Amino acid sequence: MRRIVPAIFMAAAAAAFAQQSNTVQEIEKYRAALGDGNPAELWEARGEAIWKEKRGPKNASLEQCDLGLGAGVVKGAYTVLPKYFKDSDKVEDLESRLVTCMVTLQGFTPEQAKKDPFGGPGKKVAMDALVAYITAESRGMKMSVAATHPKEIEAYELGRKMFFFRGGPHDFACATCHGVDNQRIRLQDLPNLTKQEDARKAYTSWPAYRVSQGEVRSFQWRLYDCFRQQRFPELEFVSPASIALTMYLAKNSNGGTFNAPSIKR
Amino acid sequence: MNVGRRKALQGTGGAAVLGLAMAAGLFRPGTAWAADWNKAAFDTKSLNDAVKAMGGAGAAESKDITITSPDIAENGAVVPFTIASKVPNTAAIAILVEKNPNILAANFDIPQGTEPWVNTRVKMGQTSNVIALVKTADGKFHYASKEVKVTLGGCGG
Amino acid sequence: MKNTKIIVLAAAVAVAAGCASMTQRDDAALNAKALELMKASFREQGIAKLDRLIQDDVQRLCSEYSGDKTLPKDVAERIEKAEQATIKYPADGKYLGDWKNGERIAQTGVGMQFSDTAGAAAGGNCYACHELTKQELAFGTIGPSLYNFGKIRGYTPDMQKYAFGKVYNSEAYSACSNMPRFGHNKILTEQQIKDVVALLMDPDSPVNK
Amino acid sequence: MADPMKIRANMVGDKVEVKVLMSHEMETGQRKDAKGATIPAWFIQNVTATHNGKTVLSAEWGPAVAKNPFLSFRFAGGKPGDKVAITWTDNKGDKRTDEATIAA
Repeated sequence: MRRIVPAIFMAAAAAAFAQQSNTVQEIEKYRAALGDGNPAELWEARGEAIWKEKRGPKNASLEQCDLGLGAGVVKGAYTVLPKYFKDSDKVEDLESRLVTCMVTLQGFTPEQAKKDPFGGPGKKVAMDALVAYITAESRGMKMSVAATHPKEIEAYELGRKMFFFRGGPHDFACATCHGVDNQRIRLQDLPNLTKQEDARKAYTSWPAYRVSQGEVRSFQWRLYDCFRQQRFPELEFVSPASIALTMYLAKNSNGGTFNAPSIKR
Repeated sequence: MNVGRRKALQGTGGAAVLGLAMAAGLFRPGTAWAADWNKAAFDTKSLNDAVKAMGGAGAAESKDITITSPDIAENGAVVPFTIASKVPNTAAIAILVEKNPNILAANFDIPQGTEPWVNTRVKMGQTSNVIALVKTADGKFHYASKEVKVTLGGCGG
Repeated sequence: MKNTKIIVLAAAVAVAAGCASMTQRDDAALNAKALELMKASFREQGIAKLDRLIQDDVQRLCSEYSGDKTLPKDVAERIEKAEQATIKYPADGKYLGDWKNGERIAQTGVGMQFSDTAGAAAGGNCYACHELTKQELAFGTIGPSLYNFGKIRGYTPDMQKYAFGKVYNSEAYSACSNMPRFGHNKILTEQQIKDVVALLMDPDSPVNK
Repeated sequence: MADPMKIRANMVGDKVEVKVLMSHEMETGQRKDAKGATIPAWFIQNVTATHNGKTVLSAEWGPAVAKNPFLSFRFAGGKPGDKVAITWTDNKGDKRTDEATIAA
């Protein structure tokens, strides 16, 4: 059965081609029209204010937070994350590092710092605004995740295993949708995240303003919602697995030019 | 945009009744509301009723109005439109979405010295004709329309 | 800048070398560690409990033979045989339901996510991966086009039965297929699968127009 | 209080092109929350743009304008260094005004 099928589908695919290429062109036009005037800028502005605002029991700002390039360096910091941090003895991504700084610098409890990871209708949170501001400060710079420390290498390897892990009632793995070239889900192109070129394009386009939700979504949210749609249980915010998978994807994007926050469907 | 949302957008029983009451002249447009917000016009369901609520008699199709937008929107929550008018003495430009619960999305008054050109983004509940309506300084209405398809996206969940 | 590049390159080499020299035992240990990590990082939410992280044979084997590793023929045959035995064909011998319901099922992607309510009817989300009709432009390409499915293959009882089985348990026909096992994993009911089969096989369905 | 707008004003030929992003829910009044209760309408109704005290654009919006609205328009008579002010008012009476300087 499997063997005779392709020839038949080829014919159908050829007939569909003319109409399809037109659809793809129009979707491109749609994306281009939104590119000019990205509401993520509203988050970036709010995030910068929160970064500098004295908050928490210690009434301190986050301005002395070490995001990987030294205390207080925001410019380019996102391009080296995730990264091993000596002070916390952990591999941390941006969101995890912000939680660490909210605890050490501002005196929040870890629970308080992690309480509102994602915004929603009528609910503005500090985290995604901070993420928008900090990532925007890496725009135009090249991804350069080191992954040399043994814990970084281990995180990468574990992240790779997670990427191919099939589970849940639908048998989905990340690789189900993101392990093959040139495929689409509905009209959205699916990057093959095991390949450098696609991984670069995809990773460097997050965070993004999602027009379907009217929110800026961080990379932690991207993974959280992918696993929801994979029918897995809930991925915990800044959990070790989320950081390992981010390490795998971020490192695969090395050399790509960071270009976010972007705007997406 | 899923089926549930489409249904939600259609569930406008109350507003429809109010619209009828208004069409029957039971409410005077703009009374109990902000003086400069034309509630009557925003409650209408058709181009004709919208034109009436904006003080006109009818609208004529015009080739001097251009609607620039993608033919297919990746998501109905945000659909970008640029409307440009070459109709002499354009005084206002409105954007109407035929199949939305209420047809009028936005109206822009264009004073002298401002280009008859606007670029904004509207919501579309489903695939629909979109109408650009132009009012001239002497109170006449002209329009152009185009269909925009709204697609479903992503994992669909 | 130059320094960074050298470090990155060195890391890539180290990781690549690590993979090459990795023994099977190391790989199994890494799998176990990854599972531990996941169990510690996911929490049950709504209808999605942690048992969803426990893999059956198909999931385990297909995870193992992915990425750079190709699926050996004997493993594929083993999977297909075992999964074939799970298919429960309709007791009434009828495979065709209502194609209009089938179209709705094909359009809907809800069901079994932690944000869904228990017992709510799930969709098949066929359009996410397949072209089916000319009316729906927003279709995916993860799976092959199914346009004119019945028209091309003939509206035979055998083909109806094949379509039912394929939707019920795709792994029975193509080991490590990306397609969910809709019947086997109780995503769709028997009636829903019949409706989807009708969408593919009913001569009146837009799929065959 | 509502977040500030993001306003850009640039010379394009002899005209000023203004681009504005506003932070607003633009709730339609047609959506339901998780419990099935209707979420009340909440949207910007009026937008006014002025240059040197003169209105260069005024708009009436319904709830069909997209969330976090974007608006762009062009007017004559402005020059670099001039100020453009934008004000919006929503159906709850909330109001916000922001200003930008026209860039060359």
